[in-house]
Amino acid sequence: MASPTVELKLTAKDFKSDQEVRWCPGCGDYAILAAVQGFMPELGIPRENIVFISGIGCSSRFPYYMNTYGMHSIHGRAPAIATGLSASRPDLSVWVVTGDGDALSIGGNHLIHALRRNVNLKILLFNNRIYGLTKGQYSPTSELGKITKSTPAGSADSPFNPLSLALGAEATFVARTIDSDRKHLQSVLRAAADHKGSAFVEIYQNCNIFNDNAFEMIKDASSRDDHLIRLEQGQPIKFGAEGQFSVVHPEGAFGLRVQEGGDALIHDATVDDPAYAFALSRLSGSDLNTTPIGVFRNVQRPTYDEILQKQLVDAKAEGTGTPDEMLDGLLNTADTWTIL
Amino acid sequence: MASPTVELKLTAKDFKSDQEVRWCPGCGDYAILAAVQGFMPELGIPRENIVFISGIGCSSRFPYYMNTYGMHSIHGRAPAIATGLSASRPDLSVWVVTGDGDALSIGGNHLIHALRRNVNLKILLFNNRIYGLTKGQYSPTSELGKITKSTPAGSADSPFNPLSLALGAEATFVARTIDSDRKHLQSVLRAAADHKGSAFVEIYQNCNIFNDNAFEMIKDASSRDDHLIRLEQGQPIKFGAEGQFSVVHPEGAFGLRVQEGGDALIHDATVDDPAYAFALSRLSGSDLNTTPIGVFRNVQRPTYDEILQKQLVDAKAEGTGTPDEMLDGLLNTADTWTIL
Amino acid sequence: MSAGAKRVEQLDRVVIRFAGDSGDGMQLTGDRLTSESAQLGNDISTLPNFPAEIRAPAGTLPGVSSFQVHFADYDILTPGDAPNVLVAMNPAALKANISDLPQGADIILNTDEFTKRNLGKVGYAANPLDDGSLDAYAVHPVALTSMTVGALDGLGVSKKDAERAKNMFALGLLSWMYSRPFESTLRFLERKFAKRPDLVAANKAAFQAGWNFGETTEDFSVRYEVKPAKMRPGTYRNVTGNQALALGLVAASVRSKLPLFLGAYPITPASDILHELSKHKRFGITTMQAEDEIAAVGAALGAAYGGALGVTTTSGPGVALKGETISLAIALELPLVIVDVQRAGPSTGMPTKTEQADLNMALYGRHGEAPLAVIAPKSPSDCFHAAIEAARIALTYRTPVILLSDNYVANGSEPWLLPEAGELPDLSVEYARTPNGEDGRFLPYLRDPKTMARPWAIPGTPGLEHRIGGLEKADKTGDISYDPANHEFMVRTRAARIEGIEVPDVEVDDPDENARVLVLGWGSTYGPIGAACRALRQRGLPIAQAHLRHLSPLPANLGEVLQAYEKVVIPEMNLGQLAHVIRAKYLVDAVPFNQISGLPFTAATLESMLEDVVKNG
Amino acid sequence: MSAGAKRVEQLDRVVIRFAGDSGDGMQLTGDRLTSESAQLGNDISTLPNFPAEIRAPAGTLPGVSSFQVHFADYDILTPGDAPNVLVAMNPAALKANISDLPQGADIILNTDEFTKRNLGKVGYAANPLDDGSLDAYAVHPVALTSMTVGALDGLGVSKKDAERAKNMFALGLLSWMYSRPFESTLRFLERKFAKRPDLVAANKAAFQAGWNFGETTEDFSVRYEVKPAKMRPGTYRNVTGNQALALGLVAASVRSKLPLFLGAYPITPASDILHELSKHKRFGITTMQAEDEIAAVGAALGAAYGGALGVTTTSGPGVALKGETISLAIALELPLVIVDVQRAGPSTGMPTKTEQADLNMALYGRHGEAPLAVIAPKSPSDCFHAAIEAARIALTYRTPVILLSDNYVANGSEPWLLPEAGELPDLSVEYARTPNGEDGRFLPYLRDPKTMARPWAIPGTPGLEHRIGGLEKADKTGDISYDPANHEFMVRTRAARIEGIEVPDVEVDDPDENARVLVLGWGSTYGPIGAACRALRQRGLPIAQAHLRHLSPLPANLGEVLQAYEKVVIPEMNLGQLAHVIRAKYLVDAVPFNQISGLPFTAATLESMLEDVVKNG
Ligand SMILES: Cc1ncc(C[n+]2csc(CCOP(=O)(O)OP(=O)(O)O)c2C)c(N)n1
Ligand SMILES: Cc1ncc(C[n+]2csc(CCOP(=O)(O)OP(=O)(O)O)c2C)c(N)n1
Ligand code: SF4
Ligand code: SF4
Ligand SMILES: [Mg+2]
Ligand SMILES: [Mg+2]
Repeated sequence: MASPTVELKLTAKDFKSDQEVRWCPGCGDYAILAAVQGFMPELGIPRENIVFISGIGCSSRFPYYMNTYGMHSIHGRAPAIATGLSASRPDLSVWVVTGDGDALSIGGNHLIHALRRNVNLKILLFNNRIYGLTKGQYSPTSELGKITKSTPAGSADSPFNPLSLALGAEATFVARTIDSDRKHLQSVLRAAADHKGSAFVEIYQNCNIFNDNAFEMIKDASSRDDHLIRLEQGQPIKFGAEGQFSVVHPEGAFGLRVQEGGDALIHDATVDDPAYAFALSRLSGSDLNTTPIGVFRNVQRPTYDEILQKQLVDAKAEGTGTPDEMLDGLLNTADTWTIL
Repeated sequence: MASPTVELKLTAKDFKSDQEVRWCPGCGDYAILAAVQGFMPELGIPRENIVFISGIGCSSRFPYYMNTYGMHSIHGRAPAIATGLSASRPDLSVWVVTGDGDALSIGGNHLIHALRRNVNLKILLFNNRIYGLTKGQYSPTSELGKITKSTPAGSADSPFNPLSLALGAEATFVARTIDSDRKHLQSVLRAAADHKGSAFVEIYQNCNIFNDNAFEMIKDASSRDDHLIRLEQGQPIKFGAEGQFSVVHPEGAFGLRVQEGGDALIHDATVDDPAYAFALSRLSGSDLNTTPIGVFRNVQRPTYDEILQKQLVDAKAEGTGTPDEMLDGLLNTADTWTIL
Repeated sequence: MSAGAKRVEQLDRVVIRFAGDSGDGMQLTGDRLTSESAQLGNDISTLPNFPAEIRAPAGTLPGVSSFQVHFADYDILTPGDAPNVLVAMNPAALKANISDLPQGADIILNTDEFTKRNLGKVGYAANPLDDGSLDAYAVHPVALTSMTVGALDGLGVSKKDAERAKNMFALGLLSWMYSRPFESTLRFLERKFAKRPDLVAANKAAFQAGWNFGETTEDFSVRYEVKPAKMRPGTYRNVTGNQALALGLVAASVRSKLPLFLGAYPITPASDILHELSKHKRFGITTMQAEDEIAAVGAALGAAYGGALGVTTTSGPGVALKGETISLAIALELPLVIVDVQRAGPSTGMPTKTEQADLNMALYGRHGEAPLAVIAPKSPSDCFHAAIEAARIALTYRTPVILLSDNYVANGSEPWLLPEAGELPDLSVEYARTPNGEDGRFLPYLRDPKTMARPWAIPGTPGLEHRIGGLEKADKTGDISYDPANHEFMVRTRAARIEGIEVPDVEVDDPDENARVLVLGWGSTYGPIGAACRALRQRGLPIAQAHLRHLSPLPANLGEVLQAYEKVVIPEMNLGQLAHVIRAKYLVDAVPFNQISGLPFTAATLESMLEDVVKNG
Repeated sequence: MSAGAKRVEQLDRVVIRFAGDSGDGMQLTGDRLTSESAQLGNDISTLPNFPAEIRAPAGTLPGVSSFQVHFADYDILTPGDAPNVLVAMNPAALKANISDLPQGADIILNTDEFTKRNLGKVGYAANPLDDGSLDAYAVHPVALTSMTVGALDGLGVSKKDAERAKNMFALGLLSWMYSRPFESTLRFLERKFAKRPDLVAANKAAFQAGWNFGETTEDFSVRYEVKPAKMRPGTYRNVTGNQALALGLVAASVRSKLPLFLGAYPITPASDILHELSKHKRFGITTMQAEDEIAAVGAALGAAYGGALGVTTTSGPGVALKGETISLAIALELPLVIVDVQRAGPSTGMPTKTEQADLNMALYGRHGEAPLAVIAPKSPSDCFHAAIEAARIALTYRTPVILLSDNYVANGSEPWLLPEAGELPDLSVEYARTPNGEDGRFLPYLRDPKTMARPWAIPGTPGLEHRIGGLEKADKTGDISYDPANHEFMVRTRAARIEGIEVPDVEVDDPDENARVLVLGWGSTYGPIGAACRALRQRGLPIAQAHLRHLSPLPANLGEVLQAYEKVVIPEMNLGQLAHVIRAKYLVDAVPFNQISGLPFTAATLESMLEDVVKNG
C-alpha cells in the first residue's frame, strides 16, 4: 500500500464525488459512505492512489460516490479485477466494496481465492442479508426458512457465516462492524487499512426496503447491550448493560460460551492459529443473539503482491542491456542457424 | 438416498464398466477406483440408482469406469449439476468425483454452496496437489513456493486446507483418507454413504507423473506411523509406532498439539460445534507432519433436498383435480372477463 | 356515484400515462385502470417504465416511475406511441415525460408537489404551470394530495396514509373521465388491504373523491367513452409477458407430465419468472435460486438428466456466463429451456431497458460448432405459447432451446384469451425403458430416425446404465472418441438435427396481395411493426408483414417468401443481427432498420420509415 | 562416423513421421531431426500429434504419440500430407498411422515390440510383418530395442535406461539415411543429461549405433540428400506457434514499454503460453494462474485498468466463460488481448485436436452489441507478429482484441527468420496526464478524433480521479446514463470505433493474374491452401489466394477483391463461419468448403476440391 504522504490535508469532503447519491432514503449504505469518506483522510494517501472496485448491487454503487479512482464492475468479479490491479500496482491502496450476494453468492470463488492468496485488498462486505438491487430475493446470508419473492415457502438452505467462511479460506484479517456505529466502523477500517494483505470486513447494513431491521437486536438501544459484544484487543470479552456477561472458554471445549459473570476470555486477534477466531465467529449465527463485532483475526503472512513483486525484482536484476537487447537475446536463445 | 434392496447380491465386478481404464500406470486413481468398486455392493443399492458425476481432470474420468449412471461434465461444475439431479431425484444415490483443481479452483463456489445447502451428495475430492490432466501446473492445494510449469519461480499463494474450507462452509460431514489404504478408504466411504446430506471426503492421491510421492511421509512404512493420525470415533487420538504420541488439547487453547504421552483427546466427530473439527483440520497443513485421517465431523442438519421435497409434498397436497384442471384453475386466478 | 350530466364523447382509443415517484404507486394505478378497461371489454396494451435499478431520492428524475395504458374499441398492437393524457404526480414526472406528448394532450398535474424546492430538484427555473411552457397542452392543475387528505378527514388514518391514497384519487378521476366500471377496483382494494380496514375505507374514499371531483369541477367538461372492442369470444385476463412465460412453463410441465425444475439466479428483467414459478410448487415445480448463473443452468441440466423439464431463466449477462454449460447440454443432447429476457447491453448496460441484441449470442455464442434452437415470443400473451413451443422442441428433439424474450414484452401486458388446458399441445415424452442395441446393449447415441433425438434414459432405469460427457462421443455407443471421421460425422449430425427440427412455415400478412415491400421482424417488434403496417394500408400503401417466431432453425418457406418481394426491410432493436443472418443465408439484400435506444419502436417511427421504402423503393 | 559408400540420391523433400508410445520420446526425436534439418538449411514444417489427454496404458492405440517433420530444398507450407517414412516403435504406432501412408512408403519397425501380446493389445490377429498386409510398402524390420541394449553393453547403464535410448538409435538411423548433420544433437544430449554423464554416453552411443547400422546393413541400400533451401538471409530458429505467440507478447511489452500482465487458467492447448511467459519475469512480466477463466480475464482487465498490457490466454471453453467480462472490457474501453487457441468442440470436445470453430463466438459471443477486434495468425512463426498486431490494436484503440490461434499452428513448428527487436513496431502509448475538459474537468469518454480511443487515465495520476463501470455511460463524461439518445449514440459509436480500426488491405496472390476463382481463408489454413494453390498452378490451373489476418474489422478492400472473381471458395475447419460473414456482408455467393475432423486440411484435399471448382466452376 502506498506510503502516507505527510503534508496531505484532506477532509471528508475531498472524498465526495460529484455524483448524486441514489440509494433509498434511510438505507444503511449512506452511513457507511459517510464513515468511509470521513475515514479516508486518515489514510494519508493521496486520492489518486486510492481505488475502489465493486461488483453489482446497491452497495456496489459505492465507487461512484468516492472522489478517488473507481470501477463499478460486474456481479461478483470485483475481487478478481482488484487482484489484477493490486498485483500489478503495489503502489495503490485498493478497496473492494461488495454485497452479500455479490461476494458470497456469485462471487464466492473469487473471494475465497483472494483471501487464500492474501492479496493486499481491503474488502468491505455490506451484508444486508438480502438482494437489494434485484428487489428482495434471499441471499446466502439470509436465515434458513426466509420468505422472500423467490422463496415464498421459505428458503431451504442454511446461510454462510461470512467470517467462518473467510477463516476457512485462510484469511489473515477478519472483522465485523455495523453501518450505524460510525466510530466502530472507522476503527475497523483503520485496522484493516493498517493490515498488510487481505482484510475482510463484514459490515451489517440495514436495507430498509427489503429487509428492514434485520440487525435491530444489536442496534436498538434497548436490546443492543445484551447482544452486542465489542471485541477489544487485549481486553476481556465482556458485555451487557453492566458488563455482566462474559464470553468464556469452558475447559475442554473448542467453542465459546456466554455466561453471567465468570472469567472472561482476553481477546487476542493476533494468535496465529485461526481456531480461536473461528470459535469466535461461531458465537453468532443468523440469530444475532451474541454477536461480536471488532477485529477477530489479524495476523501476518506474506502477501501475494509482495511475493510476485519480489520475483519480478529478482528476475529483473538478472536482465542486462536495454529492453530491445534483452528481447533480441530472448529470441536468439534457441538453436539458431544463419543463412547468408 | 435410495433404500437398500435386500436381495441384491452385487460384487465389485458388477461395478466395472466396459471402458478401458486410461490413467498413467501407477496412478493413485486406480487404487481409489478399485476401492470404490469394492465398496459399492455394500451400499445395497441397485446400480441403476447410483450416479457418478464428475468435472474435468484425470480423476474426473472416474464415472466412465463405473457401471452405474454417470456424467463426465465440465470443469468445476459437477457439484452444481449434481445438486440439480439430487434435488429433483431424491431416490438416487449421487456421488461427485472431483480433483483439487476441479473442486477448489474453478469449482470452488459450487463446492462451498453445495456444502452450505447440505445437498445429499457424496463428494470425493481426489487431492494430488497438482493439475494432472493439463500436465503439471500447481493447484490450490500445492504448497507455497511450489515450482511447476506455470510457476518456475515458485507459486506465490498459500494453499487451501480443503477440510478447513469445507468446515468454514458449514459442511456437515468432513473426512480425509488415502488412496493406498483401501480398508480405511472404504470405511470412510461407508460413513459418507451413511450420512444424510453433503459428505465431503478428501482423498490424498498420488500423481506419480507430476507430483510423485507427495504423500510419501504418511504412506511409507518407515515414516507413516510417526505422522499419520487415525481418528476413531470415541477413541483417544494417539499415534506413533508405539502409540507414543498423543493429540492433546492444551488448557486455554483453541487448537490442538501433538506431544509424547499425556492425555490424548477422545475423538468425537458428532459434536455440533464445528470448532472442534476445525481445530483438528489445522493439525496438518501442506507439511503433512501430523496428518489426521478419518471422519472429522459428522453431524445432522436438514438437507436441501429434503426441505425442498417437503415443500413440494405440502404444496401438492393442496392441489385438487387433474393436472389439466389445476392448470385451468391457475390460468383463471387473475381478474378475468368473458366475451360472449 | 352517479353518471352525471356532462357531455359524453365517443373515442375509439385512448393512451393514458401515469407518472410519479417510485413511491407514488403508479404501477398499481395503471394496473387498475387496465383492469377496469379490460372488464369493460376494451382491447388493451400496457407498458410500465421502471426507474433505473436503485430507488433514487424522491422527486428526482431518476426516481420517476410510469405506466402507460392504451385501450381501444378495436384490436390494438402496442401500448401507444404518445399519451393522450399524462397524469404527473410531481415536477419530475412532468419533466421526464413531457417530450412524449403530442400537442393538445391532457396533462393532469398534482399542484401540491409543484413547490419551489421540487421544481428546483429537476432544474425547472420557473414553474411550468405559470410560465406558458405548457400552452400547447390542455393542462388541468389539481391539488391531488391536499384534496385527498381533505376527503379522508375524519376517517382516522394518519396523514401519511392519507397522502399515500392520492393515487386512488387520480384513478377515480381518470375512471370518471373515461367512464370506466370501477367495481373491480373497489373489490381489489378490499382484498389488498384485507388486514387494514381503515385503509380500505381510505382508499375507497379517495377513489370516490376523485370520481366526484371529475363530475363536479368545471375543468373537466367532457367525459369520454371507449366502447368494447370486438374480440373473439372467450374468457380473458390481462397478462404480462413474464407472467405468461411462467404460466407457459407450468403448462409445459403439465402437458408433458414432467416435473419442472427451474434453476435461476435473479436478474432484471427475468427475476419475475422465478418469483412466479416459485409460487406454483403444487404442480410439482421445484425452483432453485442458485449461487450464480452457471450453477443455475448446471442444476437445470442435472435435473434434465434425471428426467425433469429443466429450465433456466436469465438475461443477457447470465446467458454469457452459461455458454460453456449450454455447450455441454448440446454435447449431451438433453432437453433444456434457456430463457433470456433481453435488456440493453453491452455489459450491465441499462438493465431496465429493452433491446433485441442477444440474438447473435443465442445463435453463435458458444465455442465450437454448437447449434441449438432459438425462438422468440411476439407479444406478452404470446410468451405463454412460446414457452410451450420451446419445451416442445427441447423435449422432442432433446436439445437446448433459447427463448428470447425482452424487457418490452416481459413487462408489457395485454388481454389474453385463456386457452383450455386440455387443448394445449400434448408434450408427453417417453423415457427409454429397454436396451436398444444388439445383445441387450444400450446405445445412448442411437437416434430416432425421424427426430434424430437420442434416447432419454434416466437414472433409475435398470439395464440402461451408461456414461455420457462433454468429450466427443462415438456415434451410437456414446463412448469417448477421437476418431476424425466420427467427429466430422457428429458435428454435422448435431447441425443437421437442429436444421431438421420441424417448425411451422412463416405466414405473410399481405391482405391485398399487392405489396412489393416485405417487412420482416422477430420477437417483440411485432406490435409496432403490425401497427405501422395497418396505418400504411389504411392510407392505401400496400405492405407485407412476416414475423419470425423461429430463429433457429428458420422456417422452410422463408427463402421463397423473401424472394417474392422486391424489397425486404428488417427493423430490429439492435444493429442488424437478424438482417445479417438473412443476408448470409438467402443472399437477399435485406435492409436493416435499427433503433437501439433501450426503447421499443413506436409505430410512427416504423410507419414513416416504411412509407419511405414503399414509396421510394 | 564416416559418410559411407552407399548410393546417394537427391530428393527435394521428405516427410518423416516418428510414432510410438507416449513414453518412447517421439516428440523429442522429431524435434532433433527437425533441428538437424534446420542446421542443414532445409525449409521445415512440423506437426506433433499428442495422444488424448490422459496417458493411456503402454502399447494401446490411445497411447500413441507421433511427430511429423517435413523438410525440403524449397520453401514449404505444411508438415506434409503423407509421410514418406514411418518409424513405428510398436504395433500400436503402426496401426494408428498406416492409413496415412502412400504406397511404397518406407516403414521402419521395431520388431522387438511385435510380440503376440502387443499385437493382441491393438487387435492384430496376425503379425503384419508376416501376413503380407504390408506388401505395398518398403518395410524395414529392425530390432531397435535389443540392438540399442546391445550397443550400450558395458556402458554401465541400467537395462531400463538402455532401452529408453532406442529413440536415439532410431534418430541415428534416420540421420544417416537423410545425411543430416548430427553435431547439434550430440551437443543437445550433453546439455539435456548434464547431470547424468552415463546417460550422455549411452544416448550418444545409441545414436551412433543407429547411424552405423544404416551404414552397414544391406537393408538400407540408398542414402538420400535434401539440399538446403533458398531462404532469405538472416538468422533462423525453429519455433512453435505457442512459443512464437508468447514471444510476440514479450515483444509487445518491450515495444510498448508497458509491463505485461497475464491472467490465465491452464487449458489445453493454450497452457504452454502461460508456461513460456512465466519464464520471462525479467522483462517485468507478471503471470498469474488464476482460480478460473473468469478471474483470469478479470485480473488481466484490472491490470489493464492500472496501465499494464493485460492479456489472457485460453481455449474455447475458457472464452465461453470470459464473455461477460469481455463485455465489461468493451464497455470500459480498455485495452485487452484475449488469446483463444482453438481446439475441437463443442463442450470439452477433443482437446488435443484442431478446429477453427470459435470464430462465431469471437465475433458474436457476448450479450448486447459488443463489438471487438479479431485477428488470426496464419502459421507458427506468424503467431509472433499476430500477437504484436493484437497488442497494437488493443493499445491504440483501447479495445479488447481476440487472437484466434488454433492447435495446428500452436503446436506445429517452422523456421522463423528472427526479427531485430529494434525494427519491430513501436507500440508506445501515452497515458492521460492532465484534464481534458473545460474548467479542469476530466472527461474519461472524450475521444481521440482519429482513433476514437478514450484517454487511458490510470490510477495514480493526480487530478484525473474518475469512475467507470459496466452501466451505460454518458458520452464524454462517462457518468451513468439511461438516456435513450445517448445509448443509441454510444452503441453506434462502439461499433464505429471497431469498424474504424485501420487494418492493412488484404493481398491477393494471383501470380498470372488470370484466375477466375479466388480461394479465401483465414488463420491456420494458410499453409494447406497455399500448397494446394501452388500445386494447381504448377499444373497450369490458375487460382487466386487471399488470406485474412483481420476478421474484425475486415480489410477495407475485401469487397472489391471478392467482386473481382467469378467464384469465391472459403475452406474452413468449421461449418462455414467465415463464409457466413462474407455472404452477409458482401452478398457474394461464397462457397464454403468445410472439414471438421479435428485434423488440418491436407494440401491434397484442397487441391482436388479447388481443381474441381476451377475446372467446373
Ligand atoms: C451476471 C449477473 N447476474 C445477476 C445480476 C443481477 N444482480 C444484480 S445485483 C444482484 C444481487 C444484489 O445483492 P447484494 O450483492 O447482496 O447487494 P445489495 O443490492 O443487497 O447491496 C443481482 C442478483 C447481474 N447484474 N449480473
Ligand atoms: C473451462 C475449462 N478450463 C480449463 C480446463 C483445463 N483443465 C482440465 S482438467 C484441469 C485441472 C485438473 O486438475 P485437477 O482438478 O486437480 O484434476 P487431476 O487431473 O489432478 O485429477 C484443467 C485446468 C477445462 N477442461 N475446462
Ligand atoms: S434496496 Fe435496500 S440496500 Fe438497496 S438502496 Fe434501497 S434500502 Fe439500500
Ligand atoms: S497425470 Fe497424474 S493424476 Fe493424471 S493419470 Fe497420470 S498419474 Fe494419475
Ligand atoms: Mg445484499
Ligand atoms: Mg489434481
